[in-house]
Amino acid sequence: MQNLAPQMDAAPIAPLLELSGITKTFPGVKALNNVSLELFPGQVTALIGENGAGKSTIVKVLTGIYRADGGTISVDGEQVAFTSADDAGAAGITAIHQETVLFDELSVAENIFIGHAPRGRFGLIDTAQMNTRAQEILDRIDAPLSATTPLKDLGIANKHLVAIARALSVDARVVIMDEPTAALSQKEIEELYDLVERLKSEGRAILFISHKFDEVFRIADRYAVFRDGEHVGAGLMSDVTEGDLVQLMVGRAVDQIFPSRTHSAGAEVLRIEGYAHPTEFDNINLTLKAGEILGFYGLVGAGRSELMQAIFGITRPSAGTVYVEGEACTIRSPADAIANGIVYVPEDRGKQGAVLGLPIFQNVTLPSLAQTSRSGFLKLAAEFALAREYTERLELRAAALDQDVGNLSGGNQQKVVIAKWLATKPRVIILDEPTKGIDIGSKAAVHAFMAELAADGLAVIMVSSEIPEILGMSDRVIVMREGLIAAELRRDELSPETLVRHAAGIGGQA
Amino acid sequence: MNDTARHIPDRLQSPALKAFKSWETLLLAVAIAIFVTNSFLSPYFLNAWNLSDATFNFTEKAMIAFAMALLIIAGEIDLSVASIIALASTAMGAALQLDVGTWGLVAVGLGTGVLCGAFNGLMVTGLGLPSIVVTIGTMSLFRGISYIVLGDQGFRGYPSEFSFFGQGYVWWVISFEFVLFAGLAVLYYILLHRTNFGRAVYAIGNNPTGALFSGIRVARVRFILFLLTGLMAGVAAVCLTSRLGSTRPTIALGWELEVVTMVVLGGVNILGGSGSIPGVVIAAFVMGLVTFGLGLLNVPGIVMSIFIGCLLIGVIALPRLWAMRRT
Amino acid sequence: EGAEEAAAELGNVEIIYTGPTSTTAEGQIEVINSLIAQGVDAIAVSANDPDALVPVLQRAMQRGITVISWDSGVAEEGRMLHLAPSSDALIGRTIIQLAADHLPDGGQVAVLSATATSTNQNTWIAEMNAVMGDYPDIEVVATVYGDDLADRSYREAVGLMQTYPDLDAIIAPTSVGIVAAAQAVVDQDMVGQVNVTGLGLPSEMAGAIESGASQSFAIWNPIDLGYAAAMLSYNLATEAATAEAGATIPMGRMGDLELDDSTTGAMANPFTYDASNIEQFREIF
Amino acid sequence: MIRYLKSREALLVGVILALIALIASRFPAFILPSNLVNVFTDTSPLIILAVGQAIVILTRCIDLSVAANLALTGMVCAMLNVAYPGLPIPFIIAVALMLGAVLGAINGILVWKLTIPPIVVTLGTLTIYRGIIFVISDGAWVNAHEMSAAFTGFPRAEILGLPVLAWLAILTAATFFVVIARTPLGRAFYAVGGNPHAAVYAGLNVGKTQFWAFVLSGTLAGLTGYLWVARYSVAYVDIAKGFELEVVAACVIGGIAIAGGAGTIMGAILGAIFLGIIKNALPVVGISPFWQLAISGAAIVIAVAFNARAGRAKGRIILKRAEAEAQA
Ligand SMILES: Nc1ncnc2c1ncn2[C@@H]1O[C@H](COP(=O)(O)OP(=O)(O)OP(=O)(O)O)[C@@H](O)[C@H]1O
Ligand SMILES: Nc1ncnc2c1ncn2[C@@H]1O[C@H](COP(=O)(O)OP(=O)(O)OP(=O)(O)O)[C@@H](O)[C@H]1O
Ligand SMILES: [Mg+2]
Ligand SMILES: [Mg+2]
Repeated sequence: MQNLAPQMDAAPIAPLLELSGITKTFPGVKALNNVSLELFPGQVTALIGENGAGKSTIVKVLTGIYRADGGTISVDGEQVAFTSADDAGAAGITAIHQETVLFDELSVAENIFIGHAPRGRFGLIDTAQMNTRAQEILDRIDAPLSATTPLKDLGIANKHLVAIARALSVDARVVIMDEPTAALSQKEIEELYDLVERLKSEGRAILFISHKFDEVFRIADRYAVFRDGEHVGAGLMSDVTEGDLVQLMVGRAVDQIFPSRTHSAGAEVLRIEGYAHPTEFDNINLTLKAGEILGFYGLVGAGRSELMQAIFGITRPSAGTVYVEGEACTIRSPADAIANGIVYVPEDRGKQGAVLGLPIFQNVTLPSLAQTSRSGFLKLAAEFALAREYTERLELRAAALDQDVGNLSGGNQQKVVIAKWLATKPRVIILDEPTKGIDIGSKAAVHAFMAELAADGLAVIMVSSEIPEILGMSDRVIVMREGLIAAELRRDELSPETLVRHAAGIGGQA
Repeated sequence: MNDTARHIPDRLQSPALKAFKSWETLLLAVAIAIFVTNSFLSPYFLNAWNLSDATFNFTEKAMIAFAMALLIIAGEIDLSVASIIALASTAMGAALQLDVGTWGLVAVGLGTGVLCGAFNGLMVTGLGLPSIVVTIGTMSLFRGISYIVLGDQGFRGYPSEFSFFGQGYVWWVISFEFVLFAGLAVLYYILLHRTNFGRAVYAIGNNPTGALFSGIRVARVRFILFLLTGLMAGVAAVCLTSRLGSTRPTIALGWELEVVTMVVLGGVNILGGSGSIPGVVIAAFVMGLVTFGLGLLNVPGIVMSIFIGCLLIGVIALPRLWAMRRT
Repeated sequence: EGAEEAAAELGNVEIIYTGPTSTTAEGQIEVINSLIAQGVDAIAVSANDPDALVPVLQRAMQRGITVISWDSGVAEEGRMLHLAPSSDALIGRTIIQLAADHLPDGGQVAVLSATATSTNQNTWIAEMNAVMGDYPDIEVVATVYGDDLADRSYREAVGLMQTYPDLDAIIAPTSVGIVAAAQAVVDQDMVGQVNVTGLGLPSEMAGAIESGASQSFAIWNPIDLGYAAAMLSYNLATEAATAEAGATIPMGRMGDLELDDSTTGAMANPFTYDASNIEQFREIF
Repeated sequence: MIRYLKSREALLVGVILALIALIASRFPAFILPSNLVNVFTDTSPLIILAVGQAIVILTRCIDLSVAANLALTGMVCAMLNVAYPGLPIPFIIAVALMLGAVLGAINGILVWKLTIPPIVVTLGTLTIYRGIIFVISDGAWVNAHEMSAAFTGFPRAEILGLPVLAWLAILTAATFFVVIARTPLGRAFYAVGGNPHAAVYAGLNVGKTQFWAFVLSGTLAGLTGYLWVARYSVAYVDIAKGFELEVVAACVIGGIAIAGGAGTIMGAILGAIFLGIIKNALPVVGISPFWQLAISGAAIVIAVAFNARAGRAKGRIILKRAEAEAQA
């Protein structure tokens, strides 16, 4: 790799990469609205913004995966246009994407080099050279992996390391990292920081996307903030405080976001005893009262979703009992769970939550068809009525009830999913990352609605990885780690530090 | 947040307008065009008896196509239907040797169909196998059993009442098969478009995981769909056996692809999630009219198949080409 | 071709020659339906399946259409008469005789048939078995089916030679099978050890006779058969004759057809071809 | 090493050896080298087609038109030979490869540019290609005696005791091992079928890769078309009818995942050999040919059921205890 001589001292450096006026719309969402961004050689620019602010979208525009509706991209002052990920690579831009986009059936080395493998005789892939070079890159980032292992044998964290290695396999001048530390352990994160330092010293421009302020302050030289698809601020890290950034990100003070509520827990609605699963979780006990919001915190991969899906009847536990209003019930399928008044708003909205190809009203009535039909025959009028009742209550923004859900924005899709469950008149509602990928306005609406539900006497479980959300909404919090309950905390015991400690397993005491 | 709840209308456009812009309308236009062309090209076409005879070219296949349409909308496929006909027909022939009466024969035929469907359904839902693979296997297996039983022999000598199902007329030129076809079309229309079950079929075809997470018993619905398809193959077996008055292991050879062609031509998305029974009904007529019309012109059958092949690709390609031109 | 010749001779006859999408009974029914619809005067059919066509042909007869079957027959109730290319008994005897001619000391023979459902093949084989008593030294070791597909027949022939290393002759009463079997014998280097015989066309079998894979084979003249079928249809349709047991119906230059109790008549004896006359006929058919 | 022994391919080799042993125990003649050569030669067309089909299935497509392509190309070769008996065989082979590629490319274009589902495309072209044979041949057969000796002799000619047909199957297999393992396109087949979404991120063109899969499958079908017609010395509309499903069955038995992205060329070849042995052994073992269809059907059903069990994805393990146990 050549060394692009560091020119930190040369006073006003020219940006290596310059975006201006970029706009990108999806059906129902203006993901990017006239944004600009500058990246400088030998500097780390942190891009921050709430979920759904458009950070990943700009990465995809920059790497040729999406084509922007408008705006320009210039590298070294020269305007460029990308039509595929290949073009971006050729222009010296590489990225570690937020999703791990890899191939299970190929080896680690092939994953790293697919699309630009070293060629040998007759233009054939030089497997030996490819493996050696892959191993070199892996060693450079201290990844404990062999280049020849099939990818399918790796865990999520190791897969993420492969994705990082892939980004480094091209000699790029611009390196983009979209939440690279989300799936990594502390040790791996430290190694990643070292790597970033090294890339910096080689004169590369780095775009670093993260939700973690500590790391942003630790490694970034500059910042850029997006809010709701718009560029709302940029500058030097040294000029700002954490509070300033938060203010920029959300556009208002943090504590205003959450609805104030008076907690008045009623009778016990749900009790779970000795829930266990051979590989996912063990020894789970919990109780939930009417009108209560129980937060579930944990690091990504702690097994919260698995547990909730078992309660909802998707997977079968190996031991344990669920009591609803004191009565033991057997739950073998989601249909059983719904019959018992337990409903689940999954975290993967597009795949699990909504049926995107069906119209809104059909999505809403899907679990309540018994209500809106007579002896198995549909009654369209009743369906529309039920759908209207709940979608209007949730202030859904849609052109008509027979519009496909796939055409709605993320937040509105989430509202359809919630409406669907409320229409079944549940006793317990489980919300898994309810505001993931939802714009700020909708987020507040979802929170307000959650509070309303609890006030109406519904028992709510809220799984979330966002500490502010957990702090702002829960009456009680269960922290999970590696499939076990690490702690149960009352509202007065809650603080960001305790949550993180329990979730990471460092020292039980608060 | 505003206090007055925003009103969301039920529909963006009226159902009539939507129906007018639909695939079915396009297909109906094609069918009418073929009908008119045929009447001009052949003097024998517009004759009640001839048209009635022509319906036999598609009625049995269409019966299976109805159930297949549901199956394909739900994201599955059954390539073994023609083999189920062979096996069901063989079972009826075997029952005939045991002096089973007409209704007994019908029961045996339908029962065999259901059993075969259940076998496919179990393999797919129980073991979680892709249906295309399973039914490529059972396609050989079912017809293979028929070969084992019959070898180079055939069954014949079905009772004369039995011949009603495939050769009988209910009124004037209206054959029993045609009445059955029409009746089943209505039943399947109601099942798919007017019941909770039909809604579940669409949901599963669109997003099986989402349907499961919405409390739909996905495996059960899929299993029932395989049963239904088997049953319809059994019904077709009764009609066809009655029409031929005999059973050979080669009966209905190659029908699976014709049935799938009919379903796809009817506007059912082969990847699942969309399609309608009226579409399939019109497609059945289109295929029947094309083969009969070309037959009257003494076009060899194999040349007709070119026509059907082009029709299949053409009707799907044209809207896409059109969309490409406009962008 | 033969039918066209008859049409030319009769002057006022139009021949429609057509076939189905696929060689299945259902396909033939579709074709017959369209012929009925066109109001033809006569249908002469060579059936894929003796029983399956009966209902539709009965309907044709109800609508006043003359129906005869030829070559591969339809069950009695489905046609007025059946024109067999030759008498089944004669063919049965001919095919075993052809094999026996070259096996003075007896030996093992196997039969390679077409599809398991083809009527004529089965009848001939049955007739052949009926006269096996006359050939005490010859043993029929197996009957296999090549489905009238070249590859299948070829494979079955190879299988026969492997299963029965002492096999002396393969009888293939099908023009596809006999060619494939002869090819297999050549490929397996069994010329001289295994003699292929049966029914085949001189044009296709000339090579096999030359190579010695086949000593001799027999066939009737397909042109004559088409001609006879057309003549018979004409005579029945014009009500110049009626088809009933024992009747004699003229078929132009082919003489008269005599119907037996099952209203079946045989056109002529099969003719045997060998090295002495193959050159003369290979160009003809 | 253990990985290889436990692989699906090794298992299939075991099953094939067991099958051969079983047949040989009653019919020793079956394992005579000459007979095994025969069985392999007989299976060669299936092997060549299975290799092409495997590639198509790897990219999440299916090609139901291979048999029709084979028949059409075969007919064109035969008619060329009849019309110009002097044409050299290499020229005929070049025509076969090219025509096959063009027919495959038609499928590929429809899949790539119009994004019509492959099963619909190939269902349509299947009937169209067959129909075209009828149109160009007028339904007539081309028989052995009309073909030149060189034309029919080529696949039969023996090199080192093995007919050219068998050598071509081996050559095809070898070539495609290299293509799959060592060319960017070969790796792209896996990537595109395994995770089309991620393929876009890797800069691969999904539709174009699928297009090339169809072209390769078509080319191999074309080659087989000539070989088939020459070997069986006959060409007519219905040759190899229904063979497409046998080819798919070979792939499925060989462990090519119908959902794309998983499986090996070796697996497909072994699947073809497995079917070939069953087909050839039945007449030898003396089982009535009427059993053949049911037996191969049962073999497919059992094989897929088995593959499904073996290939069930290992879940992610959260509990440390369970993880430790799993690794022990
Ligand atoms: N392919 C798509 N189709 C439709 N909408 C999309 C698509 N991709 C992103 N969006 C929407 O665009 C907006 C911006 O999404 P983006 O993924 O860029 O957010 P982000 O800032 O990366 O959030 P996070 O921090 O959660 O990763 C969101 O509202 C999202 O729902
Ligand atoms: N080994 C793995 N392979 C692929 N994906 C994985 C793996 N491990 C975890 N994931 C993905 O990471 C995400 C988080 O895992 P999971 O949902 O189990 O964690 P969780 O504790 O429930 O946390 P969260 O509520 O944040 O999802 C899921 O989308 C899961 O599919
Ligand atoms: Mg993102
Ligand atoms: Mg989760």
